[in-house]
Amino acid sequence: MFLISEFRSKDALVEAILALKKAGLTENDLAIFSEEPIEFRKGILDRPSNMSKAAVAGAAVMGTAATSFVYYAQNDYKLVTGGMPIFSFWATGIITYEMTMLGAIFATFFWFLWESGLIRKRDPEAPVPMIGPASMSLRVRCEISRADNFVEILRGSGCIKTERVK
Amino acid sequence: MKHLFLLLLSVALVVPCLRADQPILFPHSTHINKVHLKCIDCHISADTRDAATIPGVRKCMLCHAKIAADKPEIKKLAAIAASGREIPWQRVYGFEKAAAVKFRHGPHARHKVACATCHGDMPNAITAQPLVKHNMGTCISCHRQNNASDDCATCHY
Amino acid sequence: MAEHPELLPYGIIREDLFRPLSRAGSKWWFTVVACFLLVVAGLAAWGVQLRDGLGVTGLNRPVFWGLYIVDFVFWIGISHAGTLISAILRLTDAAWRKPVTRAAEAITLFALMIGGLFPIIHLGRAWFFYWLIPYPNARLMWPNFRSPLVWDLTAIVTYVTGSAIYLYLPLIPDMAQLGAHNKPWRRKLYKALSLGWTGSDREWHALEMAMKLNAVIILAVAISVHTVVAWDFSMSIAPTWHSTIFGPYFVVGAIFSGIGALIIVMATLRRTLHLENYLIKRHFDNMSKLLLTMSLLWFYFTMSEHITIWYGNEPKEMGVFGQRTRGDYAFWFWLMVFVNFVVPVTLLGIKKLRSVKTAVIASFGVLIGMWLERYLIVIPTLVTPRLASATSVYTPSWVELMITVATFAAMIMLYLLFARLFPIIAVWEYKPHSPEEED
Amino acid sequence: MVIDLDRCTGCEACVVACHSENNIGMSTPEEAARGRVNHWIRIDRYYEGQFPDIKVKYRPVLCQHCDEAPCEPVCPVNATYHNPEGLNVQVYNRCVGTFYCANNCPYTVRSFNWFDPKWPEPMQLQHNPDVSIRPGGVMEKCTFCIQRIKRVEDQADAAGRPVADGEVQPACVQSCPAEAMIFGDLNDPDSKVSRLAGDGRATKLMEELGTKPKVVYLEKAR
Repeated sequence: MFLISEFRSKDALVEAILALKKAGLTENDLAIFSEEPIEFRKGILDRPSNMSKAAVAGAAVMGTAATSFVYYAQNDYKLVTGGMPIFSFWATGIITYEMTMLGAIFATFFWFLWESGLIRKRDPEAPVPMIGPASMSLRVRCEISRADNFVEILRGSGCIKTERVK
Repeated sequence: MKHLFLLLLSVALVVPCLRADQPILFPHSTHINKVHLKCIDCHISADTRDAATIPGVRKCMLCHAKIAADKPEIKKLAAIAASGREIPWQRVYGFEKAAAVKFRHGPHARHKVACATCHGDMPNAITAQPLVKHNMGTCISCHRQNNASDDCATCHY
Repeated sequence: MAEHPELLPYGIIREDLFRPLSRAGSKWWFTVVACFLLVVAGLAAWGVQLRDGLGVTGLNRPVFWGLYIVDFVFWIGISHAGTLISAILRLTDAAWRKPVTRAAEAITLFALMIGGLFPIIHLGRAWFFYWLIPYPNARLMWPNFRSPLVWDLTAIVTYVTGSAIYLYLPLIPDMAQLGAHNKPWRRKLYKALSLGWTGSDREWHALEMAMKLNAVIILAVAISVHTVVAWDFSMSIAPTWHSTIFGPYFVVGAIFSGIGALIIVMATLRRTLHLENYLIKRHFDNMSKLLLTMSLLWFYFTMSEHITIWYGNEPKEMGVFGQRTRGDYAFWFWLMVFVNFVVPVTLLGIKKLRSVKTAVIASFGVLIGMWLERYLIVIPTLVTPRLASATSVYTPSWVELMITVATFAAMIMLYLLFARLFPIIAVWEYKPHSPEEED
Repeated sequence: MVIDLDRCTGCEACVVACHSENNIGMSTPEEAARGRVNHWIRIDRYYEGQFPDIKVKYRPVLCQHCDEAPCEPVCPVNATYHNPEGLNVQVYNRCVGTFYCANNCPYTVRSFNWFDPKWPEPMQLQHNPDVSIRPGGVMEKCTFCIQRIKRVEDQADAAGRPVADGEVQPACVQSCPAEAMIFGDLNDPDSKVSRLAGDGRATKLMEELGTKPKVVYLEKAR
């Protein structure tokens, strides 16, 4: 079951998150909805991201693929060049570079779609609260038996209203 | 139904391309299998010169003045011969002008490339038709397999 | 709302910035239609060229590259307005960037789309342009990866892809908000483009991370793109093209003209969309300072490029140098120096003269000057080949001029359409200014 | 190829021969005035002194078939490249017309088909069937009459003998009344061109660019 509570101040929201975590909820059970990004200090609601690693991996894959493709393609047609080399890393360096960057761009974009949950919904059934300008909604996933307890905590930390959604 | 229609459409589009409409129903099979003519008996310069050449109507009449002269196709042939013109054969193989290909039969024959490699099973073909689809890939892969030059200027100039 | 007064401005901001999406005045329609007609005329001119051959241009032997290449370099240069500037501002976290970035990124995308067309327009057999792309084929042929033109292709493809994503990412939250638009087709469009954005913190986190990473990558790509465009010239052995300085010289020129374009666009948006509260004088002041810096840098590069040629006194290079400074192209050369250096330095360097109006005047000058710069790089070299017997002259034909004009019209048209379809200022980014953000 | 400049009279017979051998399109006077002439070989004139005490030097300039040709690496589609015989080849059907090769040619010997080629009425009847007619939008240049080279090689192959020195004659060489041009195999040290290329008068055009041109000019040092 889910609890959705609306906040108007960031301090209250921080308090609620800390209290909920103390009560045994993990960061995966919590989601905040807002019309603009909310920044927290470290340790409140961390969302570790692998995006930079993904970007580097994508860059490495695409760069290597492009370079080896260029290498094999050029050696395949055995161009006669007079005196110049058929394949030189320097001359194809720019292709390697651009493709590396393209790999990084694609990896970042797809990792963004993946990590943000836009193409991979974590809880497809979970309710999405309506949010107005500058309001922040906290969605809590919990067992029914403990819901009352969490509603107490949320009220105590200064939310405006809380509803329960199955 | 839709699939059938598409099938028919594709057949209708492809068949005319494969089967050139020749003015005379010339059966390669009869000439090769029954009469035991060789390719170069008619396409006389296929082994030496650039073009294989198509025999003139007078060459046909060398035999057909007597042989099978009563058949309808041969009568057509005789009529053309009598008119003093050549048979308007439809060309079945050729290169696009833009491809700038200079193909020579001579070197291919000299290096023992069988006629059937490019022209297919003509001994059993009814009329003159393109049995093998040619594109640059056909040429290039054969050239590479046989260690022939794959330099562009071998054919394009 | 009333009990949260600090939130009120945000509502108004939203109103203000979303308003242009719903209302189109007759002026807007007039401009779009006029530009559209010019684009159609340009396409017709291109059609004539495709039908008759490149002979309809003013090109000849040895002037094989003409207006199309000039336009190509110019538009790729303009494209540096956006992504590069917005990436720098994003990475340095300059708070004043917020109303500027999207306007700039949109310039990038459209300028690239237009600029990327020119190499194709310029081809003798444009319908075979895809032969430059490596794809498996029966001919067992690949493009020549040693050619700077293939590098160019990869660079521009990367840059277009990156810029499109870079423009698109921060648009997603705005489009999610616009999902409640009153026109059904727009509702569908925004909903589809917002990819089901809900505004969860996971999404925000991922978005900010992606933006940061993309800014770094796009910065590296943008610099490389114009370097590669410069290498189209400097990898050849034509006199004065074969120059080591061309890479950075072109990048500086590109940013220079890009800022010019951005200032003009900002001033126009401010005027037509009534964004006086958003694009304030400080923005123009900062952009003017940037333009001034780039003007000085540009002058430094131009000077070091030419003084080395002059001092080296190599006959072939001196031929081109003479054409530029004393010969047929002298007027244009000195005009270029005037509008690229003298005008911006006077108008923007003297604090009293610096205003929105002078910034716009200087920017127009810079655009003209930078176009001339590319013209003066491409043409004088080609009219003075190494063998004097091949010398020729070049006058652009109506086809080339028409296509050039049409691309400017296309830029205006695309931009107007974009400004009507999407908020030109990132609404979610434009939080109310809190005091510590002021600088 | 060796060109003896001391024998060249500037008669332009080579230019005419080249035009008719290679099906080069003809331009109108108006087009020519705009620099739209197609020549695979041209005669450059150099004047020394003041009229009337004037000396004219001629230099036929054609594709130098450079070993390290600047035009080759820049073509994005490999339409120009070195073939195994050492010719600098232009593949017309592959060319997309980026002009990069022409810009990068220090000798300005590449010419472009600005339109589909045209010939005044009866002239199209003298087309050489061994040479393809290039469509508009395609770059072209001297091929050293590759069709003649191929023909001779084919004949030699059929007869089972090597190609003899001097057996291949490009149209310009054949037509030169002063016998100023000699064509042959530079790889063969005994060929006539190799001997002449070792002559004390031998120079190469713009050799300092590192293009390693294969056309040798013989010229008395002045």
